[in-house]
Amino acid sequence: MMAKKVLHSLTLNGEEVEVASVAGATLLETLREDLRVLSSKRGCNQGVCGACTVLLDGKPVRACLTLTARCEGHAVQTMEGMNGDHVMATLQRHMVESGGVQCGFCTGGVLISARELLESDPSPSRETVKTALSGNICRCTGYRTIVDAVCGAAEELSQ
Amino acid sequence: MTEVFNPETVEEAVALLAQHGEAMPLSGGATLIAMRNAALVEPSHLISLDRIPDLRGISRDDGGGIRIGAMTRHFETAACVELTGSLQVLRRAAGMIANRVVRNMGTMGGSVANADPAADYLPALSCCDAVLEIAGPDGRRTLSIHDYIEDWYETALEEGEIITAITLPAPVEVSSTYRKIARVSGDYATASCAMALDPDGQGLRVAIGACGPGPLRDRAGEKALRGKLDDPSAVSEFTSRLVALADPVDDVRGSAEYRLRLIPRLVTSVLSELTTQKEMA
Amino acid sequence: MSLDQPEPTFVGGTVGKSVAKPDNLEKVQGRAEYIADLYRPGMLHGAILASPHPHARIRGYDLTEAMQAPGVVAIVTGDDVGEGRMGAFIKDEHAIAKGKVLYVGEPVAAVAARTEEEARHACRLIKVDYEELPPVLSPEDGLAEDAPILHEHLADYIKVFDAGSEGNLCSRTELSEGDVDAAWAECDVIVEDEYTTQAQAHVSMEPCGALADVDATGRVTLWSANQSVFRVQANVCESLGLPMSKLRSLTPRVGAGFGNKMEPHIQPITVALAMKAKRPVKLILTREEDFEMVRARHPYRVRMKTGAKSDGTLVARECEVLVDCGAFADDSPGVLGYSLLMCGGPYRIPNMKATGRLVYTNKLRFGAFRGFGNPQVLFAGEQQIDQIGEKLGLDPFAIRRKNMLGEGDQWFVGPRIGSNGLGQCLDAVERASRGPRADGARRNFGLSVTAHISGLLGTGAIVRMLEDGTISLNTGATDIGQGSDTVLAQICAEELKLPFDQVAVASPDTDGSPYNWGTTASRVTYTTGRAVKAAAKKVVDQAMDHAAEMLECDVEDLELREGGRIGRRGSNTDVTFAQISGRAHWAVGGPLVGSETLVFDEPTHDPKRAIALGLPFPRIGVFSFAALGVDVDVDDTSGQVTVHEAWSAADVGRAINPRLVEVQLHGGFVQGLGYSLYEEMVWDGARLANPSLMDYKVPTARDVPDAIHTFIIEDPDPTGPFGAKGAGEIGLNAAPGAIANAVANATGARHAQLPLTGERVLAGMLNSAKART
Amino acid sequence: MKIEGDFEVEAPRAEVWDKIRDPQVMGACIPGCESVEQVDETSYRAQVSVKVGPIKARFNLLVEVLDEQPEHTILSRTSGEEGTRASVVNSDNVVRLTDTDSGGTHVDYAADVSVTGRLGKFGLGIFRKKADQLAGQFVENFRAKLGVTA
Repeated sequence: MMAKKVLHSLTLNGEEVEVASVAGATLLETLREDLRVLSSKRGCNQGVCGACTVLLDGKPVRACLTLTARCEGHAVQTMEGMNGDHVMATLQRHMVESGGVQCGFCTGGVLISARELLESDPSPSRETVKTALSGNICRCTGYRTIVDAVCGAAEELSQ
Repeated sequence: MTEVFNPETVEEAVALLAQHGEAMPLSGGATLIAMRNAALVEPSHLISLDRIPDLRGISRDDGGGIRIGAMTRHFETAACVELTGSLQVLRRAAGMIANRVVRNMGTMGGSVANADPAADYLPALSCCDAVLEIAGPDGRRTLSIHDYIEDWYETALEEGEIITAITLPAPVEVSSTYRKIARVSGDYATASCAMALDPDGQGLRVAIGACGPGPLRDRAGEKALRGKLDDPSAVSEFTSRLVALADPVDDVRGSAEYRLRLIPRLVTSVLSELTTQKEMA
Repeated sequence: MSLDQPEPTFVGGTVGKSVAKPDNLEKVQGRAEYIADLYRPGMLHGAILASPHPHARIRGYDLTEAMQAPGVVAIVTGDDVGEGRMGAFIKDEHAIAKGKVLYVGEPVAAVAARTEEEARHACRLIKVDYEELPPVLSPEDGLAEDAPILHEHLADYIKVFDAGSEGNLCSRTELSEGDVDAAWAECDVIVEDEYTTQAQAHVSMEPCGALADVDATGRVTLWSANQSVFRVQANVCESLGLPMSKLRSLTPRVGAGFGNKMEPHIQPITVALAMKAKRPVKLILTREEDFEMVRARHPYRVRMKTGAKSDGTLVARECEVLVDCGAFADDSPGVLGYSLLMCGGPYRIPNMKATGRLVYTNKLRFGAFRGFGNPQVLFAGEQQIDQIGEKLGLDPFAIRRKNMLGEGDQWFVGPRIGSNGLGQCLDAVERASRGPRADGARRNFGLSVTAHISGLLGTGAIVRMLEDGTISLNTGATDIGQGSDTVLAQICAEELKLPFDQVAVASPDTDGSPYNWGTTASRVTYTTGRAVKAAAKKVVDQAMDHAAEMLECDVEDLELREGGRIGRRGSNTDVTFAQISGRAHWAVGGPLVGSETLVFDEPTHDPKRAIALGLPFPRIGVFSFAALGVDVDVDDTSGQVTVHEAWSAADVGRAINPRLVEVQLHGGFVQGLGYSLYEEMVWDGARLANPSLMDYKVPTARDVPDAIHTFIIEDPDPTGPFGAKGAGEIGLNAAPGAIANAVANATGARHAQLPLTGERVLAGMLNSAKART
Repeated sequence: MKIEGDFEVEAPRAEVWDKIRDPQVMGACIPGCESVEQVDETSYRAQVSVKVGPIKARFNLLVEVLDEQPEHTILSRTSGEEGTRASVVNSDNVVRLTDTDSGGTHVDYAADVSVTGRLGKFGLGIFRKKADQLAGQFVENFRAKLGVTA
């Protein structure tokens, strides 16, 4: 029996795409296996680690817990589509410089969570940053340099 | 492989559930999809409740009561300014679920339907004397939160029924709060405590989470404690009754013994926090 | 760069500068490719069937139904692999279970199919006929006289050291110097206790995985998440009976390791699948499989006894450890030997005895994990130092300073200490932590010190000057995210006086890289760095010879100038690397290549001083030192411990890249904090009960102190590259000791069992309150 | 996971023994048991469904008597799997019967249960509660079979 595929149309990084995925596929499966959009990572497939975080209609969600069917007609953004964004670019630069990037596997998810935080709170306190990032597990840095990077970017952007 | 349906009305959803034997209703997905990814559940069909406008939004009725649509996401509840005073406890509980990203996904209806004894909403809703609105093949009905949990993960929700809303009595201006003991930020509770003071400050309502199949609530004990909140022996007698009601599990979050030990400590500590708040206010 | 282009401007020496890792850029943009991101034409997906039994004989397989499942191309079982066995210290492991299974979760069969879902589905259709055997679930049970035997042919296995294996005893080590038994009489104070520590999961954010492809001649190309392409090559070839020349091992970006990706055992299965399917196969573990199949930090039982004179002088220590090995030896004999070597701590203790046994059990294998057996014994030892200090009225800093080893001293059993900045580490922590701290009823400070080695085994470097005078550096060391590529490039650039960005670092490739044992044991900066510096020096020397001919002078009259030029002293005349390299490539002498290989070869054991039996590392390395202070608060309601602030000072010889050293200290501390407070793998009988991130919790950003202060102490090591020593593990080691000491100071209760969960700390508080009344 | 308990019934030991050794009686008492089929004198097969919240499983079990001292002690082993759904269950069971002063029978039971595979990857707390509950239901059903009430 060949797994049944379903055609979905959604907006990915600003472009309309049509994609055939196995019925009931998660957005993570669709992105990686069907679209080869690979910045969203499978770290746990349980929604805990945060490495698969993407934006759905501008809000961060777990791609591994989101069904592709649910994204029908909605807008999905992955890191591939955010590299040109000024706020993201500032965050990225601070992450590069602060030492907030080690193995990099969690980094995309961290940045997407941070990007959304800065949208709602342009000058967050360190505690606010830690709370906003508490759904993104990093096993390398101990978080300190990541918080430094987000606060540094916020400060630069607010000037 | 799971077929997904996106009905746009409650009736359509209920009909789809009745039509497909192995179908499950899907709300935010934060728990159900995680379970499916781990092959713990393998539904043939998922009936997504995401596109049903009736299940969304928080509204106030004429009497000031609050109705929270089942598909209201945790972040919306956590940010809802209507949840003041006696309902503050629910808002606080919502803000402590998992983490910011999962709070964008998970819904109150989904959490209540899943009935995880360690999840945060049930004790808070018990403390608020919430009522569930339910729709099913036999029509609509309401059910008190106190009659909802029947056993471990077993609820009074019948096959084919979905929760459509959670209604709360109008908030009164009293202190209420939610506290949970968890291993790390965002974990399920090892034990939790939802508490609200009575308007006159003489009594309390308290529900303990994660120490039995459902929230522990001792309304008779609360009545007996009225007027004696500053009497340590009365409080201690009250917490002993809660401990006697408890039936905690031993699991990776803590032993049953630890949970029993936490119940009186949580109640005493949260009570002192609320009374201090009241005095300061 | 052609000769007429403008020459690069030199930006100053790169060693000591916090250069940002070049790989950061692709990582923040989501472009970095990890193993799961690689695809090959015609590629299949693999999945593994895990054993449901802890101990069983395999009577046979029925693959009929699975082979007919949709999408299935090949299935591999123990019948497909030969008798070859792999292992770092004891070769006790087949590529996939053969004849027997030894733990719940052990790979029994693997399927290659068109999609991962199809491969997983087919795994469920494989029928394995098992004859269940009684399991061994603890080291104590394993040593019992009538215990079931896991490895019936243990005596015949190849071992690389005198392991003393027998029955379920995988290895034993015994070290002693002085006369411990006689020394107790000299002691005025003796403390003794038995400690237990738990299994900790590595939880690298990237689960293990591999992708194998076989070419028309049968030669295999294998990409995988690893800490050493050479250990991948060795394990695959040993277990599958392939000549090493038939396997090329490569690595994409690696999503961290911490020891978990050191001894590979998913790779042989992937290769076997690809060989059978005759198509590329990618196999990526789920998080649950990564927990159940790979490895974890060893649970220890430590009995420790320490004695001192009334002035605080340490006299004797005895330490006996019992270590759960799990089903396969893996790196465990090394971990046991290393923890015994380190069990005295960085102290002068004239009478020491350390014995340990490592016992096979029917659990997943335990193995290398950042700290490598050091945190377990430090948890015991550093608490005993505090307890002795308390009894004698010496503060934690004073008793440590009084007893610490100095430069030139010999460590337990003999290795000579080179540079030693421990005193400065203690000074830094004491100075910084002395400031005003928030008060609280159950708030207090705790201290621990540690030492760790860096060195071990073979390494090499090849430095090539390209035609334009820029550099290609090839070491074979896998950068697992910690930044070794950056650090090695800095060392190379410094030696050549080139700007950092003119050194390109080649990705490890067993076809072209010099041997490197692995990114493990805090060794790359020190060991590989030495090779890089020496190889770069050879290129400089060759360039000097060219320059002497080009400038018609003696080499002695030349100097290496910044930016890749060589000139005559006292004159402006010089030649550029580009000119030299061009001449070498096309006219005279041939291209400039410098290579160096080395192995750390100072003996560990001084037979004049100590007795050592079953020492797995006859040569280890140089010593780094660290001190860690923590300020903790214990919640009255729950007993839960919060670390508010931490001061971590480490003597790393010379920080080649200070930022990267700091992040090692931060990350190590936080991983140690999780280990100290809540991370614990729990078994229900033979079954791991929490193999998921839902049930096994690691610290989030909200669970760690924002104020982790780091102090880099630089006491240059005479043998290290620019004086550098390792920094990878030392930030973790001291965490359990420091936190346990702080909790004891805050609550009045000592804890002999890790982790210090709210539950245990609350019980301790209640007991000590009871004892006081 | 260890499940232990004891109970008393007002029925003579010989009768209790016969019922315990009768697969049909056992099948009727095991909660969720859908069918029982005797294999030989000392073993039988049973199909048992278990449900914990939304998680449902159906096990094909083989119960084998390993050793018995008639009318006193029975050692048995239950093993089985979940069809193709990848969970494996094993249980070592002991049941001991003793006479009570009132002519009834005291039953001690203990089982060491292990579940691995799909259902074995999650915290054991709830499963233990469920197992205790199932044991309680079994005892209730068993009493009913003996025609006695609590």
